[in-house]
Amino acid sequence: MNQPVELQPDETFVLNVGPQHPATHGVLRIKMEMNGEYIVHAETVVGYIHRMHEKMGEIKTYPQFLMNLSRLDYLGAMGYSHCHALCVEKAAGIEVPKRAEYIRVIMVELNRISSHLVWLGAFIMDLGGFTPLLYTFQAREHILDMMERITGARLTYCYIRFGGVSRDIDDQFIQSARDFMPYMRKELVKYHKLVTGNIIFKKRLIGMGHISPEMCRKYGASSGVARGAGINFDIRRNEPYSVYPELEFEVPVYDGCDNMSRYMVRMDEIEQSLRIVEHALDQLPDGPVMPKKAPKNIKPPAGDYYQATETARGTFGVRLVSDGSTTPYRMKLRSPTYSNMHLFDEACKGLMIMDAMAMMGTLDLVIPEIDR
Amino acid sequence: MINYFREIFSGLWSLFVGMKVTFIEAFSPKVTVSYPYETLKMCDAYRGHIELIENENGDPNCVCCMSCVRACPSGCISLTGEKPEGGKKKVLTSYNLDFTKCSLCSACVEACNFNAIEHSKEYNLASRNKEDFHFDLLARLRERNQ
Amino acid sequence: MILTLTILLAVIIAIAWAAFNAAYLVLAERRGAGIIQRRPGPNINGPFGLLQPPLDGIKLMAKQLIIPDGADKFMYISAPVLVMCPAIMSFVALPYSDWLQAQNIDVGLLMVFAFASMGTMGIVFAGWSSRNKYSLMAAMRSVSQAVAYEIPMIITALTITLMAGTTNLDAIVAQQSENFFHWNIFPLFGETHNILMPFSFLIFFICSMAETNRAPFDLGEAEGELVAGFHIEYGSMGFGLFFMGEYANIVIGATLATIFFLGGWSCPFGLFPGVWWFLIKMYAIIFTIIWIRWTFPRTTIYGLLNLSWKILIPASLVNLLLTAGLMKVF
Amino acid sequence: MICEKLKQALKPLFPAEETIPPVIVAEGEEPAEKTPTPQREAVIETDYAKCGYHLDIKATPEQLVEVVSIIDQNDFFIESITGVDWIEEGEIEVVYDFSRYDFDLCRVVVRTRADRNNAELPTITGVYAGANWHERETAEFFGINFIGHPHLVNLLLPEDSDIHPLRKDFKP
Repeated sequence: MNQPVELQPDETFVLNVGPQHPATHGVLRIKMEMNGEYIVHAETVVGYIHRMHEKMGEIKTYPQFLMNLSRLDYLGAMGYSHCHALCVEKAAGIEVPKRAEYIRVIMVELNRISSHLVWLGAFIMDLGGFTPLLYTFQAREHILDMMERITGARLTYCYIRFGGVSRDIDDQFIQSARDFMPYMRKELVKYHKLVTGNIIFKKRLIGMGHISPEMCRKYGASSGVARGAGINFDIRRNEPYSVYPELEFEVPVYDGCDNMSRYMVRMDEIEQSLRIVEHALDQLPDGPVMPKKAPKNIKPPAGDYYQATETARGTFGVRLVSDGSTTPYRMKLRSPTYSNMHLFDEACKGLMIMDAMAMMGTLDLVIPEIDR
Repeated sequence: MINYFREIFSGLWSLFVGMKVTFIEAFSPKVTVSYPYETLKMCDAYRGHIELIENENGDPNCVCCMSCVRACPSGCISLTGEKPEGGKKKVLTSYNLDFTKCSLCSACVEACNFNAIEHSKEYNLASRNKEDFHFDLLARLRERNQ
Repeated sequence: MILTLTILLAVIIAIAWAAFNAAYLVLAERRGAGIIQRRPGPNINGPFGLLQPPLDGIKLMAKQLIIPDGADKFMYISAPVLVMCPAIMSFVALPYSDWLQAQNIDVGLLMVFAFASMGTMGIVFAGWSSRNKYSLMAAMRSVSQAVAYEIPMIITALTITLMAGTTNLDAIVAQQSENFFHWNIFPLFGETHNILMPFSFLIFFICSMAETNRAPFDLGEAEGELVAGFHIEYGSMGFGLFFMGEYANIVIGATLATIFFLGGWSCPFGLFPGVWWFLIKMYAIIFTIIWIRWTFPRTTIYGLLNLSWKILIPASLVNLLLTAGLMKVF
Repeated sequence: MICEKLKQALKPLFPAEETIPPVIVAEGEEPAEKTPTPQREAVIETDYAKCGYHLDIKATPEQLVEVVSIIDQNDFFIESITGVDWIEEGEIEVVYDFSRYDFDLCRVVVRTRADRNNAELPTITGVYAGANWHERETAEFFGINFIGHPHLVNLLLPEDSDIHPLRKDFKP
């Protein structure tokens, strides 16, 4: 069906997709050289909302820069703060109470579910189905309400502090989180009925948008892109951090290398995140959520530190070069969609524009996170 | 040949399953709030812009220690205070918040050791004019007291 | 003189009916989407939002019609008219009851299909003259889609003609004018005993959705990749006419399905035949179309063409042959 | 395990390793950035729990492509490329991060330095196609010319700007 056609370069035209385009979920531009509906060559142009977070990291003190991390990715903000906090804690040698670490993991995983729900809705909207978006937003609203009660914000949480979290969770939160589990599982069944089984949806996903494991490796792809290509790679398991070794979950891996595999990986991840939250709530220890002597001035010893975590979008890394002062010497933020998006240029060659857009949807793009 | 027909019929069936889902949803209650006509109450933890807290005399708790100014990542707080004649403590004379720069991160409230600032629960802030977001918190405090 | 006036009046009523339906179907669509998505939909202007369509119309008319630089001006302006006019013209031949019909034409069926296929030309005009790559691609898609889906649709209509022995829409309804079992969709006591007729109805239904560029076949205006498709550069009432033309086409499709398969204005139990039965059946079909739109994702262009050339056309041809054979037997 | 394998594979590239007196080895095992002595051992194993990576390779610009090729042959994926401006030493360090997809965890950091005033480095896009954007980003932020890069234009900054904001002497 979707056989790559013999492309004649002299019959091409350039189609400018973006910076404002419904399928790009933000300001992303793709210069596509097209032959009819087939893409001959694509060049992604990013940077429209570049804010130079890395420079801000150099001129702000450690606690001040903590707030910036929530602004990288507006859907999965908690995971990014978590990574940054872990990196600075490692560098400065701050002990985190066990309860705080559990709360962080619960929040990160709830945030991951909400992020995946937005992805699911937006992805199906890319394919032309509008209704699932609103269903996923209904489920997401429960998570946001829960998290708002504790963190005080719905998107940019600023919840994680060096050494712990800003506020303890209460019984009401635990109860609502427990009530959420059966609800979300029921919702997932609904999504599978409405979307996964649908013949139109299947026709558009199965076998489309091939991304091979080798290509993943060359570009450093992570998250659903790598796991959809049969690579069992999840930082939570491969390079355990926080309290993940104590929690039960599986890493979903599909080896179809196509849109369907990447879709199924993320759908299964929602389920695994529910498991993690459930398990973490069971094991939640008592105790403080901030260390007794919360550090005021953070001055990590000079050195080069690296920390990577699995955020909702993939491997997020923070490289911190410290010179022993209150501001970092260099703060590198390695964002996952940056690598995933880079791969698009090569992977979309020979695809029709419809399938290319569907493939872009499976990459789970959040543009502020590419541009930083 | 059988597979061909099976694919057609299973495809058709999947479409009917999907339609059943939306049909059931159509008879479920609404989940939205008609925003300008109904509003929601913000929870206790909600972080709006900051407001000064007053003591029992109606004066602000603030002692002008400047720790909120230092803590702010965006530099949106500016305050001045002076020592009155014969007084010991500094008295706040102005407290300005540039809300256009504020990112509602709560760093100032956490830095405050004197219980002088809190988050308001306001979320209906909109204006065509940038100056409307340069809040004079002291004036707002007096306004509330009246 | 009186005859002329009557025809004029009939034409005006037909236009008004088309415009009314188009405007309020937009509201129905938005309310329907709201109900499915568990939100109210437009409900502020007037009771149940009933004032929304006229207000939308006023807003669209008050806007400036912007013609892109370098566009073919004549084609650009004529395209929306070319979409809307044939749709309205078709209404002239459509019977809504045994007396409610603008003009009883013997070749009514042919006329409706002739005008229906002209709508595609308006889309091609719009896509070509906008001087926009997106709209051009959308226009090309629309053409291939229209070509692919007109064939099974007309073959299915041919089956009906074969059974009725006439192309007069009035007479086609008269053929099935008793209770449920005489309708073409379930012809137990009809001319033939063709058990494939429900499938033939399905083919007709799918084709009429594809012909009117409705989701899941709205390749011509796929907002996911082509932004807004062929009407990307249109604003103001130019866009409004495209919109109304689309909904008028939906009404035509639903009307034809009612006439061909659901017995027109006859009652399922043979009681009180009249225009109300017709409207009930027609709107039931329209609401199914709306329901489908808010459930499914969009197909791909090759999936769409495969569906037509590999499934629908052979199936409709088999159906035609079978009907002809059965008519010879009985 | 894979760390050892990679070290063995890299050995031919850094023959001087054995000749270095043990005093400097001990010095190199400290956080190396404080006093990055040029005599530092080229390949050192670092404390993962402290730094977050296992292997720290210091390569000269001429060795870079070869080192990266060896890393590529050992099935590493590219994680990121970044720069650090050491203004006091007049050098810009470019840091390449590599990691692995399997459970044989080994994070490798390759460091190479270029002169601040005339920063030029070979590109590794021939080895890792995914280095393209990373190198473009590093190039625009630090003003490094990656020789042989197929499309070295600004990625995140505006196309026509020629500022290098992450250099320490950058004044907006």
